[in-house]
Amino acid sequence: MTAGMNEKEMAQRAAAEIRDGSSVNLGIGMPTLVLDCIPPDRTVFFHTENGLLGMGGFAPQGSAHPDLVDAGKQPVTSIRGASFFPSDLSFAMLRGGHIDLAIMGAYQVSEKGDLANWTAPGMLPSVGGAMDIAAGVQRIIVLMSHTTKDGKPKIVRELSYPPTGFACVSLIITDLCVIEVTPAGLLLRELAAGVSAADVIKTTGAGLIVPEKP
Amino acid sequence: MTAGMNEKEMAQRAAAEIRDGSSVNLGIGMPTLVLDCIPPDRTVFFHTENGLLGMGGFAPQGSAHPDLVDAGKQPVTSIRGASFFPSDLSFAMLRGGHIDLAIMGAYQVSEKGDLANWTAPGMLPSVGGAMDIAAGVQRIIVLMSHTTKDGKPKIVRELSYPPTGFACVSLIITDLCVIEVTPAGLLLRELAAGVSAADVIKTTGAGLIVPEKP
Amino acid sequence: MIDKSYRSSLDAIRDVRDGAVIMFGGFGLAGIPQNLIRALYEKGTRDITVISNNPGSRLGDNEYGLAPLFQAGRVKKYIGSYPTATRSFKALHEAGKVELELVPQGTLAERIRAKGAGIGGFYVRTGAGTLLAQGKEARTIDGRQYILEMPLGADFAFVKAYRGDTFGNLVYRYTGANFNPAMAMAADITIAEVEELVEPGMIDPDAVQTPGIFVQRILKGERYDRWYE
Amino acid sequence: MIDKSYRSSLDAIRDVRDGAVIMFGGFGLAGIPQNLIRALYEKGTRDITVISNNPGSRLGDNEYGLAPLFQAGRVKKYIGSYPTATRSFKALHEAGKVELELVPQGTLAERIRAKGAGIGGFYVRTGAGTLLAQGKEARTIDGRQYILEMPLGADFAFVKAYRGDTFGNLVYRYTGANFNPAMAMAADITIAEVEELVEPGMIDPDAVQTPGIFVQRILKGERYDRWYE
Repeated sequence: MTAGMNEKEMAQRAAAEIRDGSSVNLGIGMPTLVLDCIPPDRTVFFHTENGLLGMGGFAPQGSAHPDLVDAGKQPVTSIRGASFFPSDLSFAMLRGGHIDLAIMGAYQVSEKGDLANWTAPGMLPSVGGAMDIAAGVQRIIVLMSHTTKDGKPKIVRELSYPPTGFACVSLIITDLCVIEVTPAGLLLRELAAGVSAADVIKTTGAGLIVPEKP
Repeated sequence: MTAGMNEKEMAQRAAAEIRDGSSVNLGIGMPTLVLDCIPPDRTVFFHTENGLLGMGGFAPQGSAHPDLVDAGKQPVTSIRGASFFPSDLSFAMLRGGHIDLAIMGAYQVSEKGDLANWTAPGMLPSVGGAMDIAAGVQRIIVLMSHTTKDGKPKIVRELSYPPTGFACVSLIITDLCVIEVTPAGLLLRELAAGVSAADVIKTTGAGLIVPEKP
Repeated sequence: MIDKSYRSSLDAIRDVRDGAVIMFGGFGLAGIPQNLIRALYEKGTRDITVISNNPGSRLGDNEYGLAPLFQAGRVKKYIGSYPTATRSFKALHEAGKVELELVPQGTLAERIRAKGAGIGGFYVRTGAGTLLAQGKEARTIDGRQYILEMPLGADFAFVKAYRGDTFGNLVYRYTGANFNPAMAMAADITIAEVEELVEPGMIDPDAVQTPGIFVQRILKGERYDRWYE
Repeated sequence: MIDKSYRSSLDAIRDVRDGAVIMFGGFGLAGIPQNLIRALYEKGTRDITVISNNPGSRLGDNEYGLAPLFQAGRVKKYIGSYPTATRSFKALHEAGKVELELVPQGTLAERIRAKGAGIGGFYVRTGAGTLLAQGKEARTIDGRQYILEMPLGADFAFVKAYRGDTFGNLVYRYTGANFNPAMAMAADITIAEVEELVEPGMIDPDAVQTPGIFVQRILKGERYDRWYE
């Protein structure tokens, strides 16, 4: 058994943060796994910035419609009580603070909750809705691997990647742990099975507050 | 027979300025008379700023609906091909220059085409959509009596009433004449039956360009 | 299952306290939240700031809509475009009993939308150089004069739609929409009254005009009076 | 009787000249004006400035939507939020053959709406302090950092709706609306292609999403390919 959470477990951990009746924007990639982790007794309004509140899940083979897609351009379904709307209204929701929660991937998160997830140095940049979400959504959870593929920390004192937004991340869920961004600093809230606080400290590029019993 | 045009004739004269297929906002009061002056072979999209493009006319007794009203809060009808929309989109049309023509009343018009029609000194002011229309509509025609009830000029060198907008009026239709606002000044274009250029000059508070044959 | 519906107008406004800033949808008497207005009158809430295109409407010698709130002295300040719609507002204003912030109608709609859309301020030509530009920052853009207008929000928005579901999705009818959709976006708590309240799924997702995310409470209006001016 | 309908896509775009600034509705391949794009490709128009959320879409090894215009070297400048959607854009940009103006997606939608709504400029928090704020005026409002964004218009908007009438009234479906309604307001000439073209009066006035006043030309699209990414 490998220590730490796999992607499915990380998505499940993120899903536990979603309250009944809340509206949630999911970034493309790993965050879309959260779609399948919501208990049936909970009503969650998944928002996709291209114009749908009440996304159901990925469309089953044969029922896909090319004009019904999510932000990752995948065919999706809509739930009972959903609504469609244009991009200007969709981003009014995001920028105006009407969306309760966004779950996004990241290249880096700083100890102040600064977020880097839109481009890397030397890349042709694409931004999509990342900066609008970072600026407007009430609460942002980052779902990412604890380190880069070559083992470098992604949780850092100061961003070295171009920032998407500032002091906007509330919670970081990685394969190793759950970290809360607090005014006092990064608080290690939970450890994944088989992971020690020392493992986390070693692979984190910023100071961590480690409670006696995290 | 009294010299000059009555209100109906003035409305008819204004209607002659309306091209087929154009969109027209009518101010409350005398301008609404224009509604009944459009030949049946002409399609005109009357816009009412509370949210209707394609106003038909005043609703016949018995078919009025309290939620289908014009800017003067009168029950109206809609034509085939009409659309309803909220105030924010309605004023986007006005401010964004999408409405071809507005026909409004006025207290005063200056020789530069400045318009005063929202409030008078000493009055409790109301503004409604007057300033939005003055700022955004492509072409504005003023429909008004040539003088005040006590015979004072309403066409003046400089406004003494609080301005609604600046250099926004294109054409003035009064009971006595039709005057075009040009870069060179006010041009007397037409005289009503039984009215002489001298009659107009006498009752106008600004310089007039009087062609040999107005 | 989420259910935002309330049993009555009074029930839905129970926590509206004295001094609240409240937006009211409607233009004249079209699309006004008449049940919520009546409930607010009955509740006796005082020192209200009213944001509405007009402070009620006059038909002959009687005044309707928001007018009774003004007449009863419950309103501290009025923000809108058409205060002369009622005699009662004029009298109260002349007596120094109610403050007035006069806003051009389109700017009013846009300031409210701006609040809902997370816009920090915007430039318009409307009103530039006039009395209503006083105290506002001016700016020349492409050779034309603009003024800076700021977003306008509220503690509560009372809105009226024709149909709604228990998730708060709303559909309007005719010119009854007017300020309602923008106001629904701009308040901390939006309370919607509807003529028909249905279950989620009964409104075509493409027909929704105000998505439920903007609506915190919804109720079926007790009674719809029909006035004609 | 006013009739804005055109017989074909090519007919509707005949006066689009080299160097034109053109907005294209659509997000990915949802709601793109595919017939107008094909017609523009066939017409051979050059030096276009493209305003669109993405410069086409990639499915496996093939690229669709706007991508052929880029591949054929017809595009001088691209303004949008997601240039990495295609490999062809990346290659052209690296070769210095196409300019890029990168705009956050919500700011893109709002700048386009601002143009259509007669807004001279507006402040948003999106992007403040980031690389995309470079050269933009910053301003602190209520203690938070904002940047000034300017309206974005075009010579032409090519939009796609599900249904339309010959007055230009449009109705969208599902997530096919996206940028189309805002773009329809923001161009000198808006050309709409629809899957169903009907007579005026066949669309419920309450269901119209883009009023005909914003649309100068309309046509029934010749062919609708269905792609799934």
